Amino acid sequence: MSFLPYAVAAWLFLVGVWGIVTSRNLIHLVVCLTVVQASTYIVLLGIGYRTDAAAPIFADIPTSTPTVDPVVQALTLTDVVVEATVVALLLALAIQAERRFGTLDPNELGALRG
Amino acid sequence: MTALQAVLLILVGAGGLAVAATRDPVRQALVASLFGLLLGALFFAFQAPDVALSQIVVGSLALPAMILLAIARTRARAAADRQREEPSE
Amino acid sequence: MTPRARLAVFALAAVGLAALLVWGLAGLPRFGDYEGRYGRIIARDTVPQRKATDAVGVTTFDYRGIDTLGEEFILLVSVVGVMALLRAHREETDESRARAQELERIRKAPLPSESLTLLGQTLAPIVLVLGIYVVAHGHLTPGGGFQGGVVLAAALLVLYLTTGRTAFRRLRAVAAFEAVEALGALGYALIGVGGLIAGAQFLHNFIPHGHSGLLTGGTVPLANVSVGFAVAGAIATLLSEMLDQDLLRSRGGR
Amino acid sequence: MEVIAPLAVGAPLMAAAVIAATGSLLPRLAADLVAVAVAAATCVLCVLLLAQSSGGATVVWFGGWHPQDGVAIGVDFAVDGIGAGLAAFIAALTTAALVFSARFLEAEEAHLHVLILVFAAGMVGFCLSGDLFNMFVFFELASVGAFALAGYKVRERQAVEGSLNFAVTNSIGSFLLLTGIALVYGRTGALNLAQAGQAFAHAPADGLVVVAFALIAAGFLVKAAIVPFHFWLPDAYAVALTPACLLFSGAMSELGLYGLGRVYFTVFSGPLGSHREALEAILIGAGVLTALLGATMALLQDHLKRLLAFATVSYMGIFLIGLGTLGAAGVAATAIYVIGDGCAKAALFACVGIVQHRLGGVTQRRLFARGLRIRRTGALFALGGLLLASLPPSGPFLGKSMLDDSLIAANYGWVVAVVVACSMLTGGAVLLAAARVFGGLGTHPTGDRFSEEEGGEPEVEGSRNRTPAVMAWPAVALAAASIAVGLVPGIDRAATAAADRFVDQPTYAREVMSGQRVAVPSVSAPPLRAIDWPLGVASVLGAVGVAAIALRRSRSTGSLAAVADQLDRPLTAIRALHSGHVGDYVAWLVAGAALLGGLVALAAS
Repeated sequence: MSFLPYAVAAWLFLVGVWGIVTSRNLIHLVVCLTVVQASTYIVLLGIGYRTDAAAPIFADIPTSTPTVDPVVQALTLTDVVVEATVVALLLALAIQAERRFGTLDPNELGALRG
Repeated sequence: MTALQAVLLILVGAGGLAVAATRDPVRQALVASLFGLLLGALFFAFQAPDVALSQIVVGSLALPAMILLAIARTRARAAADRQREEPSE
Repeated sequence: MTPRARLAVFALAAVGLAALLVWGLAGLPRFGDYEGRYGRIIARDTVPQRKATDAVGVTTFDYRGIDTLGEEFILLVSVVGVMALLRAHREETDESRARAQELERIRKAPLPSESLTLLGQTLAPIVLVLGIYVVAHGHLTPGGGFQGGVVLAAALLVLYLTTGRTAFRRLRAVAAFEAVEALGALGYALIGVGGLIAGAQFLHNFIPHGHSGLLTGGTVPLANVSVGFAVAGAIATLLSEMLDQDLLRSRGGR
Repeated sequence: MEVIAPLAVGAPLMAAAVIAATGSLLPRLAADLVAVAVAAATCVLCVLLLAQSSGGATVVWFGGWHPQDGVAIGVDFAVDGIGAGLAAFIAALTTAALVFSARFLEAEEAHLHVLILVFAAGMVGFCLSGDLFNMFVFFELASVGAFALAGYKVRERQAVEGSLNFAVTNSIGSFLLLTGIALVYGRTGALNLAQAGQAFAHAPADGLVVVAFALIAAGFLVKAAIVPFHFWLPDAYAVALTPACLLFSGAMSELGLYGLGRVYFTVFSGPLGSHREALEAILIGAGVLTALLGATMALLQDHLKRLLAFATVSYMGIFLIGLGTLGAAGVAATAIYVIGDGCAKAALFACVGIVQHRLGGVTQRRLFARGLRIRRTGALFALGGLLLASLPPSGPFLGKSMLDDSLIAANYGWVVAVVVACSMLTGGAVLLAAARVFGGLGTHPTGDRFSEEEGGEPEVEGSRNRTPAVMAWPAVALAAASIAVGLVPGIDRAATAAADRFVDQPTYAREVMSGQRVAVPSVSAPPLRAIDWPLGVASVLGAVGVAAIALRRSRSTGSLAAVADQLDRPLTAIRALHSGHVGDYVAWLVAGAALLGGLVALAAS
């Protein structure tokens, strides 16, 4: 049972990549990438979790309260923002791809070969 | 691990599959928004409220909005092309 | 490769990667048993050292502030990148005539109805205040520059959508959003330089840390505000870059 | 107070923010001047750091958060000779690229300046950082800038497709890298390289260590375009704006290998050091495969930028061979080779940029014999080919010779043959193109089923009848720099001393964690072996020979043609694998990661 978070993370990684490999639509492909990235959030936050500990925010709790790891949360925050930016860029590229090729299907792009 | 965490984890796992398996982009954007909410809920359950808030505003609002706008843009263009091919004026 | 061959390669590889991930992740401490000292030191020291109460916010903006500097500029580069990538839509020569017609049509199009404008003008200040609140309390409670910044972006967009969008205003608005983002990122970097000017290291927290309440954490709230600007500007630019063209097109197509 | 290292990253970032904020208000010339001045200043700062590095690593703790009780609280820059040297090289290339782009049409609203400056700052930060997650952040900063630069010419279909392939594959690589970093943090509680290295120093190579290393290595090798992670590179480099190409092929790919070396030596050399020989075999094997594939593909290309992109792939393989010896001699050789070869490739890309401006094309079939009227560019291009073939006594020659020597010393003598063959083939590919385009030799090449679409959209404003000075001078300067690297007295000694420190985990950890600078002892670099000079001459002659044979191939009959026909089918199959399909590339990427993990697991068992 305690392996569940990591199993879910590995599952999300593979499911997301499966979606990318089999995608027939670039926008669909980009969204699948966010699933892959979600796997990294779960790994990071799962590592820093401590049973029965509080969130690392001492607004209403005494400073001696055991808390979960604040570092991984800071890292995940950064990670979330990185996701948004990469997705925005990829969406802009997908829009241009549709414009240049008249399709969003990766199977029909193919201006680059060999 | 609490029961809530376990349930949310399983839901997130299923949600990820649903996002990847939904091939129609518009429906996928909505599923992805729901997936973002589930992730946010999971992060609350992991005692990470800062990340949860971020995930909710980015993953279930800003990103789906961008995705829908991108879809609308590509579709509008396709529609405009069709119109150009069948001149109505 | 044919789709079938691609799937076969992937399936084989995925089995291997899954085995690898499971093997590696199994070496981690059991879920819930993490005992790393780094996080515990930070959780212990945040309040005594900085008087602020959100250890995550203080980690993001003080202990590991340089990561956030990089992140602000990731936002900047993606905003500039998206604008550069979508610019051809604006300039395409074979479309310039159609484009001029569209602009003309939009200029003549009626402004949003009064009730919509009223709704926006009521809604925007509320969202704006909410965003400012979330940003301002980032060092105390969950939330901060990122979360509040996205909320602020929503407010900016509501204002922009409901108070009319002539082509002229649109160009101005996007340029302003981009400038807000760049100035936010610049502000964060200048906080870092402030540490140098104060005679200490880059990103040194050179402002008195206060005792309790909003005016604690030294530079942390200031960093939160810069990030709030940067994120609000970035998200507003990204959304309006994608949004406006779409409106133009569906109007033009009708 | 340490000012130089933070400003080396901060200055270009702040300049970029100012340019972005002023946007269209800023006159073009002002944006050019600011960007070039800041890039040059960054280069000076990095050179100062390099000069300091002989006295030991420069360690900066941001925010003044020094380690407490052996735990790093904050994030540090730990600048040693290799890191500072690579950063200085990046800043110098950036300066050249910005000068080169001064006449580019598509720089309205100064977007191009912002992208290049931020991209460069990300790469410099990556070189200086001493923290795993901070390295990831700067890696992403550089990557996102690079995605935008690769797709900058949005009107060309190939640019859009190449940039998409680049962004999707490299993002997945980043997630692998981040997962590996998370594993290290979960085990050691440290993100700091030095602290994690101390925690791992006496640890066994168990599952977590093996997988963490494999994931981090896979993430970096995607950027370094090592087979089978390499597919995206030719797609992206062949279509990017020329100034971006200078930076991509000269510096960005190399960063992946730098990251791999940095993380291996500071963090993983403890647990994996006892399995070093098997690990060497894996890395050198992958390097050999990459070098051969890149060189072969380069020879088959019609598109000049794609040709240079595959030459880059080949050289990434050669550099991985150098790093793969996992010793100081190999690292020193690679460091010099990277700079010598990076300048040469950047000069070649600059030449193609000039060709594109003057002749309006980038494929050999279109440009055949049309380069006769730009002989000076042709001469420079051919010189670049000779440099790739390690023309003595240039920088690439010195690097290659040191690499050959280190391979012989590490009992990998047979790999020397691969290195020589690849420098012959890549140099030959460039000379072949030079002969066709600038000399009109051989027969007019025709397209085949792999032929690229022509993407010669004009990039530069101004008359097509002359080459702007801002384009010509960077090209000349880069080629001159490539030669000069081989002539600077004592450069081999300095590189060897810096490499000794680069591979020294205990000293690195001590300098970072206890703040004690340890001066780098001066060493004497072993003199080149007697065989190096004949090998250098042989590879230059070989390159000329390869070009000559390829020129004659269509006319020749007899045994040579028969051999060529035999090769035709396997070559076609290999070329067909480079399908341009992002799904294919991702499938190969996952396969590569799984394979690498399996091999490292075998090595550590």
